[in-house]
Amino acid sequence: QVQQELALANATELVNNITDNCFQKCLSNPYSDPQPNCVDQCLNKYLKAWNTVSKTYIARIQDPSTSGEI
Amino acid sequence: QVQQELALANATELVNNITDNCFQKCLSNPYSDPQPNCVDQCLNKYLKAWNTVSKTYIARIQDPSTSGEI
Amino acid sequence: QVQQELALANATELVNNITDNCFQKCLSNPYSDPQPNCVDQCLNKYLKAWNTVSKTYIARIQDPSTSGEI
Amino acid sequence: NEMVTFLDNETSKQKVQMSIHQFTNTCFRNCVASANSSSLSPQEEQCLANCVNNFLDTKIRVVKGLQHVKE
Amino acid sequence: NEMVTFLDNETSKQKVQMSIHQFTNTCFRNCVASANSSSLSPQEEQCLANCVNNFLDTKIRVVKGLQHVKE
Amino acid sequence: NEMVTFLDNETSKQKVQMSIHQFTNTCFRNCVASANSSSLSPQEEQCLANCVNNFLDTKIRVVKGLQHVKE
Repeated sequence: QVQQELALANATELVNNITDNCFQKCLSNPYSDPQPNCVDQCLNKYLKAWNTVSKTYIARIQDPSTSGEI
Repeated sequence: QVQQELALANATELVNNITDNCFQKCLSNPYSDPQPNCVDQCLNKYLKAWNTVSKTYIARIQDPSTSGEI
Repeated sequence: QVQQELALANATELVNNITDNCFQKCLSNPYSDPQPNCVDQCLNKYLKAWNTVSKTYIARIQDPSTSGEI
Repeated sequence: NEMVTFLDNETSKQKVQMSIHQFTNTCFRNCVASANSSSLSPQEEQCLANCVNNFLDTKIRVVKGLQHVKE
Repeated sequence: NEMVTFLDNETSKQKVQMSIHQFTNTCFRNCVASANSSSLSPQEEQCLANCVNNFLDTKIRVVKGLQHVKE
Repeated sequence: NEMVTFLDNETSKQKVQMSIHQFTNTCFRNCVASANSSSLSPQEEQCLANCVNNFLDTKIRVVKGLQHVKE
């Protein structure tokens, strides 16, 4: 139950963050038509950025010389 | 009781959003004196924008071809 | 208990706001190395700004001609 | 249960209200340049409607794209 | 009831604190250009005070304006 | 108590997840200029890693600085 709620909270957070970022990056002119390809590319790029950030952050947490301070 | 709390939450959200937006749009130079007319105009413009957004969003929700996805 | 939780909430809010602001002001180029001196100066400046804001805001709250409206 | 139905209705009405607040906040920022008049220009009206529709289209595409990634 | 009074006081003290956090965050962003010194210049001090006062004036005007709209 | 341990673990896992969401949101904004391709360039990868490390270094310095102020 707790795990399900957390998974839902994470999915909602991810959808909202990707939508905000990709809306801004793909639609600098709000008059123009949406560009579906741009949103797909942006989504893939965001997921790759998520992996890079995740790896970097977890490496810092696990580094015994600094982990206590984070 | 529930309805009253929701109405209060909505009013607070509206006041905060209008204040943030109209503070930014009317006081680009924070050294200058406040311009009450600008705030009044901005407030009226914001309420009209609220109506336009509301109509557009509700039309999308009620459109049977896309409403399931929103 | 209540006071402890509020003090913790305040400290967390302060740490997060200073980190956000000083990260942006000191690291305009995210490729560059961190500049510890800049962060220390920025932190001190932020605390002074906190005092100025606090004094101004509390003066307004205590001014009987406007306090009812805030 | 009537109370549950009442609360469900209030919750979803509230979600719609909060989405309208969020869209107005974002789209006003993007579409309205200055506050030198009380009315919206036709361009600002159009920009606001496009902003809402484009944001919803982006969100639908993101949700579909994420489902595709999972499979 | 003393517990209720105690909690009410804590809640309003907490609201004041949170407003100060929010104003400092917004006004520091608007008024402080660089962090090349530990002190605030007189212009930055003045900008911070104006920023708080202007924000409060804007909020009072918005609340009054909305009450006027409702009537 | 096993339930407490389970909940503590879930809470700290959740905090890590939420930090990763927040960092990705901030650093993507700062490091990725356009969405004209599905891959990250080596510069973008490096910028993202630096962004996370610099943000953590800033936070550690701020926490230490505040402790110093208090004493």
